[in-house]
Amino acid sequence: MQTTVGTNTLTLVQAVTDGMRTMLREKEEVLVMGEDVGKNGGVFRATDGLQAEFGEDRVIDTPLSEAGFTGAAIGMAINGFLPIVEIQFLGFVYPAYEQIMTHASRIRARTMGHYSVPMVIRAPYGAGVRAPEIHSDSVEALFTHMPGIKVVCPSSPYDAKGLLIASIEDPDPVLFMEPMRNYRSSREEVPEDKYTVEIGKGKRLAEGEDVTVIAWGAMVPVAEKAVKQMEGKGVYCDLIDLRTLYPLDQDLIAESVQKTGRTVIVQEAHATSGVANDVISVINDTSFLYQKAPIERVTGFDTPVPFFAYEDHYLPTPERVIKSIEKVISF
Amino acid sequence: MQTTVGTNTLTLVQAVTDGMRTMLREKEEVLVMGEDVGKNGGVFRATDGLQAEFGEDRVIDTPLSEAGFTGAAIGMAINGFLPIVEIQFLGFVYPAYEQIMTHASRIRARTMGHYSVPMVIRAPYGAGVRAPEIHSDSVEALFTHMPGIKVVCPSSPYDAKGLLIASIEDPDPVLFMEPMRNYRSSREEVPEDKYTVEIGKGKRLAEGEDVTVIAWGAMVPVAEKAVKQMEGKGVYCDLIDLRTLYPLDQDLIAESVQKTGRTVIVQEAHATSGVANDVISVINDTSFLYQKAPIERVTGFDTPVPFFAYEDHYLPTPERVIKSIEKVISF
Amino acid sequence: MEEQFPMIQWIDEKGNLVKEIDQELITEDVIRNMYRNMVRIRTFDRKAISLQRQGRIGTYAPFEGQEAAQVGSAMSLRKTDWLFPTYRDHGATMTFGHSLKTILTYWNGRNEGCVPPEGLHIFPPSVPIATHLPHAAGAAYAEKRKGTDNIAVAYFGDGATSEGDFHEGLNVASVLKSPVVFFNQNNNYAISVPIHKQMNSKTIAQKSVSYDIPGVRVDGNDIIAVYTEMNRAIDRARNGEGPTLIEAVTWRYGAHTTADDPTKYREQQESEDRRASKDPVARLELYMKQAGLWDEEWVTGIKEEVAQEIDLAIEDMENLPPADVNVIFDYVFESPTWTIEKQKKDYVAHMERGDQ
Amino acid sequence: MEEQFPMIQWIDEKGNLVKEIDQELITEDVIRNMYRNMVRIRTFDRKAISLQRQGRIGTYAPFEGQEAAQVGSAMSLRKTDWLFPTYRDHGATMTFGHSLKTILTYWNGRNEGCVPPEGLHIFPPSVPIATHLPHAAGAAYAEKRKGTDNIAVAYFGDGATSEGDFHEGLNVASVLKSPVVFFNQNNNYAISVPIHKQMNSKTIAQKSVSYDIPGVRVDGNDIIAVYTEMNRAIDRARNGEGPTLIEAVTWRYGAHTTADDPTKYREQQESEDRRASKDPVARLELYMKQAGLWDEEWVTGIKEEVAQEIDLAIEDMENLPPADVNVIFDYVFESPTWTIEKQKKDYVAHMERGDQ
Ligand SMILES: Cc1ncc(C[n+]2csc(CCOP(=O)(O)OP(=O)(O)O)c2C)c(N)n1
Ligand SMILES: Cc1ncc(C[n+]2csc(CCOP(=O)(O)OP(=O)(O)O)c2C)c(N)n1
Ligand SMILES: [Mg+2]
Ligand SMILES: [Mg+2]
Repeated sequence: MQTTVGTNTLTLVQAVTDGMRTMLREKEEVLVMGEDVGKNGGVFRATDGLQAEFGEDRVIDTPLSEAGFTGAAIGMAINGFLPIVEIQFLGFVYPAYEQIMTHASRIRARTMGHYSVPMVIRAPYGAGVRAPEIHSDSVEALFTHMPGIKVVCPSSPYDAKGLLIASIEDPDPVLFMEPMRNYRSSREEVPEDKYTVEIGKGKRLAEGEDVTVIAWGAMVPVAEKAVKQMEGKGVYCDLIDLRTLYPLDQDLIAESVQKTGRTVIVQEAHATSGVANDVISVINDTSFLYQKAPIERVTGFDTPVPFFAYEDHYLPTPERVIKSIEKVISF
Repeated sequence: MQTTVGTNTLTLVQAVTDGMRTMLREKEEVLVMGEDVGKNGGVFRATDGLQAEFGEDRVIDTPLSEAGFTGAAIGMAINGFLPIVEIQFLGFVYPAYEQIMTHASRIRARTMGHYSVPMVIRAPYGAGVRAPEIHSDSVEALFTHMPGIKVVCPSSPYDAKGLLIASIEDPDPVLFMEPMRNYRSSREEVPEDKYTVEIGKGKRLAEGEDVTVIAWGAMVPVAEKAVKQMEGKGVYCDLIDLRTLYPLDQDLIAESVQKTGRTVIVQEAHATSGVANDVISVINDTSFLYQKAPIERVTGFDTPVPFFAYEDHYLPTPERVIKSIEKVISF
Repeated sequence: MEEQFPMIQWIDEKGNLVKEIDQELITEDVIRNMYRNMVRIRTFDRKAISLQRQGRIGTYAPFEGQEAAQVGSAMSLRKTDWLFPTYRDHGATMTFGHSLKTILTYWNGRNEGCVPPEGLHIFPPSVPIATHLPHAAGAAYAEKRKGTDNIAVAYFGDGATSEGDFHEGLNVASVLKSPVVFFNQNNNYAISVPIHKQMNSKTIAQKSVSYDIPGVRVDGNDIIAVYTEMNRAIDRARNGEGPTLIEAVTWRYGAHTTADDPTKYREQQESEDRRASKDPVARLELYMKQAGLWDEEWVTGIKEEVAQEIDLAIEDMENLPPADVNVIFDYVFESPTWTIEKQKKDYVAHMERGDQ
Repeated sequence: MEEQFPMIQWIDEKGNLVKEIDQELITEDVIRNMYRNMVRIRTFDRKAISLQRQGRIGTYAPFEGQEAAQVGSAMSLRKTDWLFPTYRDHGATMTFGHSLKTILTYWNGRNEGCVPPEGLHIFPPSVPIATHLPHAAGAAYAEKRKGTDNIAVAYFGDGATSEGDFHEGLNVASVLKSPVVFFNQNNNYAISVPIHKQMNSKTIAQKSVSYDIPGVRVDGNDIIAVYTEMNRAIDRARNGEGPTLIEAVTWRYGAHTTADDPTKYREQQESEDRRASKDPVARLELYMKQAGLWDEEWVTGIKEEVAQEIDLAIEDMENLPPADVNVIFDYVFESPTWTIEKQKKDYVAHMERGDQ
C-alpha cells in the first residue's frame, strides 16, 4: 500500500490554521470559539476561512468575554465537544484565569475522571511585533504552576500543526502558546495530512559537545542565531527546543547537560519564577555532578514587558545569548 | 529619653488585626475592604472590632466581587487612599488576577511614577485546616512572576504585625499572604506600638553548619520541627524563614549556602514553577562552587491541592524534611 | 422595578391559594412528592449539622429554610437534564436523584463526593462563586447542538450576582440562546453581607433586563410558585426560547456554614420570626390540610422512611474504605505526566517506609 | 426596552432642532467650542493615521465618526474631574486638556505617553477591556470621601459591556454611590463582532436596570444631546446621587485600528452611507448654519489653527530624545529591588560594551 503525502509550504500561523482545519474536518465535535475568529478570521488570520468552510455553528464569534466563553467552552467540553478557544493575545487571558485554574484544570481530578475538559486554549504571545502594551506578555509560568493543564509552545510551522493536532486530541486541557514573532517569519514544508508531534518531547535542533542551549517559542530563532555564530568560533552547542513547557522533557535536558556540563537557558518571560528555573531544577535533580559551570539564564527582566519603543531592550538577543555561552565556557 | 514599650501576647491572626488597627489609627487614608470584613469581622476574625472602632466608611463590606473591589481599591489608591484589601482565601484571588496583573502592579511603571498603587492585598492561604476545596491554595508563585508587586509571607505573630505595617507603608502594592494554619497555632509577645519588619529580609531561626533549610509561612513550623529533631542526631541546620518571597533575600541565602553547601527547601505549593525554584536559581547564581550536594525540595505535588481527607499527604511533613536533610548530608 | 418584577405567589403565608393552580401540572401526587422531598432534605440537613458537630464530617453548609426553592426547582427537571449546584444546593441535587452517601462524602472532604450517580448529569458543587454559570450556558448549548431538548439549570445565591461570571454567563447564554435556567436563591445574605450592601437594585429578577431574557421573581418559600415558574422557564428553554433568570426569595435560618456564627451579623430572632410565618414546609402543610391532602399516618411514614434512608447513607459513607492516597495523583491527567508519576512513587515509597 | 430607553436627540439628521435647547447650558460659545473641538480631533485623527502609514507612530486606533460622543462628553467635565479612557478615547482626552504630543507619544510606544499634563487627572488608556470601570468607581468614591464634588468618567465600548469588569464596576459604583458616569460609545462593533453577537439586548442603556441607576440612550452623533445628557448625569453625581450609564449610539467609519481591515467583516458602504447622513461634524454645521452661528472665515481660521497645533505636536513628539532604556527599570517600584537593579546593571554594561 502506498500513499503519496503532499506538503504545503506554510508559515507558522498558516500551519495553525491548517491544524484546526484538519481537525474540524475530522471530528464534528471540534469547535473554534473566540473573539473575531469568525468572519474576520482572527486578528492574525489564524482562523481565516474556517467559518466559511464549517459554518457559524462550529466557528463561533463570541462576546468579548474571556471568562464567559472559556467557561462556556468548559461546559461544552464536559458535554461532548472539543472546543478550541482562542484568547486574542495571551495578555488577555487573565480574566479567564479563574475558569482555567479552578475548573478546566481541576475537573478531572475533582471528579476522579468522571468529567474531563478536552479543550485547547490557543493564545498568541510575546513581544517583538510592535504591538500596544499588554499585547506582549509571555506568562507561560502562570500555567506550568497550574496542575492539570499542559503547556505547549511550538517554534516552527511543522511543530505547530503537529502539536496543535496532538493538543486537540489530548484528553486534557492544553494551553497552546503561539509565538507571534514567529507567525510569519519563516516557512516550512508541512504535510497536508493529519500528523501529530508528541506533547512532552523537546527537539534537538543542533548537536554539540560544548554547551547546552535551551529555548522555546520565539526564543528559538534567537538561540539558533547565537549557536550558529558560536560555531564560527569553534564552539558547538546542543540546541534544544523544549516545545512543551509542562511536562518538561527531563530526559532530553539531562542527556544533553550530562554531555556538555554547561547550560544556557533563553527565556522571554520575566526572570523570577519563570520556566527557566524549572529547567534549572531539572538539572539540579538529574545532573548535579555533571555541571561544570553555573547555569546561565538569558531572560526578560523583572519588569512589565515594556512599551514597544523599548521592547528590543527587553527581549533576549543573539548577542546576549552569545555572551552567556562564552561565560559558561570560560567559567 | 525613655519609653516603656508594652507588649501583648498575640496569635498571628490577632497580630494581623493589631497591625491594621495601628495603621487605621495612624493614617486617616488607610481603609480596610473586602467580603465580610465589617460587622462579621472577617471569616477568620482578622478584622474583628475594626468596623466598630473606625466606622463603615473605613472598614467596608464590599459586594462579592473580587475584581470589582480590587479594581475600586486601585482607583482609591491612585487617588490618595491606602486600601488594605482582604481576599477571603487566596484561592479566590483569581477573579482579581487581571486587575492585579495588568493594573495594580503596572501603573507605576506605565506612568513613570505619575500614578502608584500603595495597596495591600491580604489573603489567608494554605492547606491543613480541613477547609473545603479551593480554600487551600498556596499560589505565591503567580505573584512572584508578576513584576511590580512584592510578596510577603510571615510565619509568626511578631513578623506578621511588623511586616503588615511595612506593607501598608510601602509605596507599592504588596501581596500579604497569611498562613491559615499558623493563625492560632502559637502566641508570641508583640509590641503594642507601631514597628516594622523590613520587606525583603529573611530571618535565621536556627544556626548550624551542616545544612541550610529554607521555608516560609506555614512550612516554617514544619521545617523547625525537622531541624530540632536533627539536632538530636547531631546535625545542625541553618533554618531560614524567607518572610518575603519577592524580592528574595539573596544575601542571606547565599551566605548560608556558602557555609553549609547543602540545601533543603520546604515549599507547600506545587513543585513546578514554585518559589523553591527561584531559591535554586539564586543558589545557582551566587553559590555554585560551594554546593556539595544537589538541592532537595520538599514540596506539594503537581496536583491540585487535594480535598481535605487527603491534604495531610499533600503537605510536607517534618519526616519528609528530615528525609531530605539526610539525603543532602549523605550525598 | 419592584412593580415590574412583583413577587409571584400561589400560596400565601396562611396556606391559602391566591391563584388558580394548574391542575395538570400540579397534581396531588406532585404535591405529596413536594412535601415528602422537603421533609427529606430538611431531615438530611439537620442530621448533617449534627454529624459535623460530632466530627463525623467536615464544615457543612446548611440550607434549612430554602427547601421550597430547592425542591420545587429540582422536581421540575427531567433526568436527562444538567444540574450545576453550589455548596448549598444538595437539597436540590438529592431531589434530582443524587446519592445521599455521595453528598455526605463530599462534605467529608473526599473526591468520591464529586461523582454523580450513573447517568445523572450533576456537576460537583461550585465553590468559587458564580463560576459555574458559564459552564451551564455551555453544557446547555451542547445539548442544543446535539439536537436534544435537554436543558441545564445553574443554582446560585444573591451574593453570586456581584461576580463577573454571573454577568458573563448570562450574557453568553443569552447570545447563544442556550437552554438554561439561572435559578437564584436570594436568601438575603452572602455570609454576613446583607443584600442592600451587595447591590443597589431591589430585585435580582430585574438583572434579566440586561440580557433581554425573561426574569421572574417568585416567593421562594412557596413551592407551588417555584415549581410553576420553573416549569415555565424550562418549557421555554426546551422550546428553543433561551435562558430565564428566576429569583426565588427565601431565607436561611441557620449559619452560612457550620464554621460561621450568624449572631455576629444579624438578629437570629428574625430567622425565628420567619420560621413562624413563612416556613416553606409548614406552608405546604397548611395548604395540604385545606386541600384535603393531609394524612397524618402518611406523614409519619415518610418521616420514618427518610430518617432510615439517611441513617443508611451515613452508614454507607462511614463504611467507605479509608481515603486512598492514589486519588491525589491518579486523576490529574488521563495519563500521568512523569512529574506526577515520580512524585507519587517517591511519596508512596516514603509512606511504605513508614516514616510518613 | 427600546421604548423604555428611547434614543434621545436634539438635532436631527438634517440639523433641525427637535427639542428646545437649554440656552443657559448650551450657549453660542459652547456650540462654537463644540464645533472647534470636533474639527480639531478629527484633524488629529486623520493625521495620526497618516503618521502610522508613514511609520512615524505605531498601530493607532482611530475614532472618526465618534467625535460628537467624545467631545460632547469631555466638554462637560471640570478640570478637577477624573477621566478614564480606552485606547480610542484620545478625542475625549485632548478635549479635556490632554497634550497632543503626549497622545502621539503613547502611540509611539513610549511610557511618556501615559503621563498626563500637570494637574489633570487622566488615566492612561485602558487596554484590557473594561478593567478601568472599577478604577473609575474607586477614584470617584475617593473624591466623595475627600468631600469634593469632583466626579469620574469612564469611557468604554459596546464590546466592553460583555466583560465581568463592566458588571462589577457598575455594581460596586452603585453600592458605593460613587460619583461616576459610565460613558459608553456604542459604535456597533467590537473589532469585527457586531453588537447582535455581543449581546441579546437591543440597547446598552437598559443594562442600568441591573444596578438601579439611571440609564440614558442618546444619539451619539448629536453633540447637543450628548452634552445635555452628560451634564445631567454629572450634576446627579456631584449632588451625591451616584452613577449613571450613558449609551451614546455612534459609528466608527474606519478600521478598528490601523492593523485591522474592516472590509473583512462589514460593507464599508455602510460607513459611507452613515457619513453622508449622520456625520456628527456635518450635523452641527447644519445646525449652526440654521442658527446663524456659521462663519466661513472662523471655520477656515480654526482649521488652520488646529492643523498648526497638530503639526507642532508632531514635531515635539519627534523631537523627543530617543527612548531611554532606564525607563524599563526605574519605575517598577519606587525603589528598585535588587533583582531589577542587577538586571539593569548587567544590561547597561552589556549595551555599553556595544555588543547589544
Ligand atoms: C470567588 C469567591 N469568593 C469568595 C468566596 C467565599 N464565599 C463562600 S460563600 C460566600 C457567600 C455566597 O453568598 P451567596 O451567593 O448569596 O450564596 P449563599 O451562601 O447565601 O447560598 C462567600 C463570599 C468564594 N467561595 N468564592
Ligand atoms: C480583555 C481583553 N480582551 C481582548 C482584547 C482585544 N480587543 C481590543 S479592542 C477589542 C474590541 C473592543 O470593542 P468595544 O468595547 O466595542 O470598543 P471599540 O474598539 O469599538 O471602541 C478587543 C476584543 C482586549 N484589549 N482586552
Ligand atoms: Mg445568599
Ligand atoms: Mg465598539
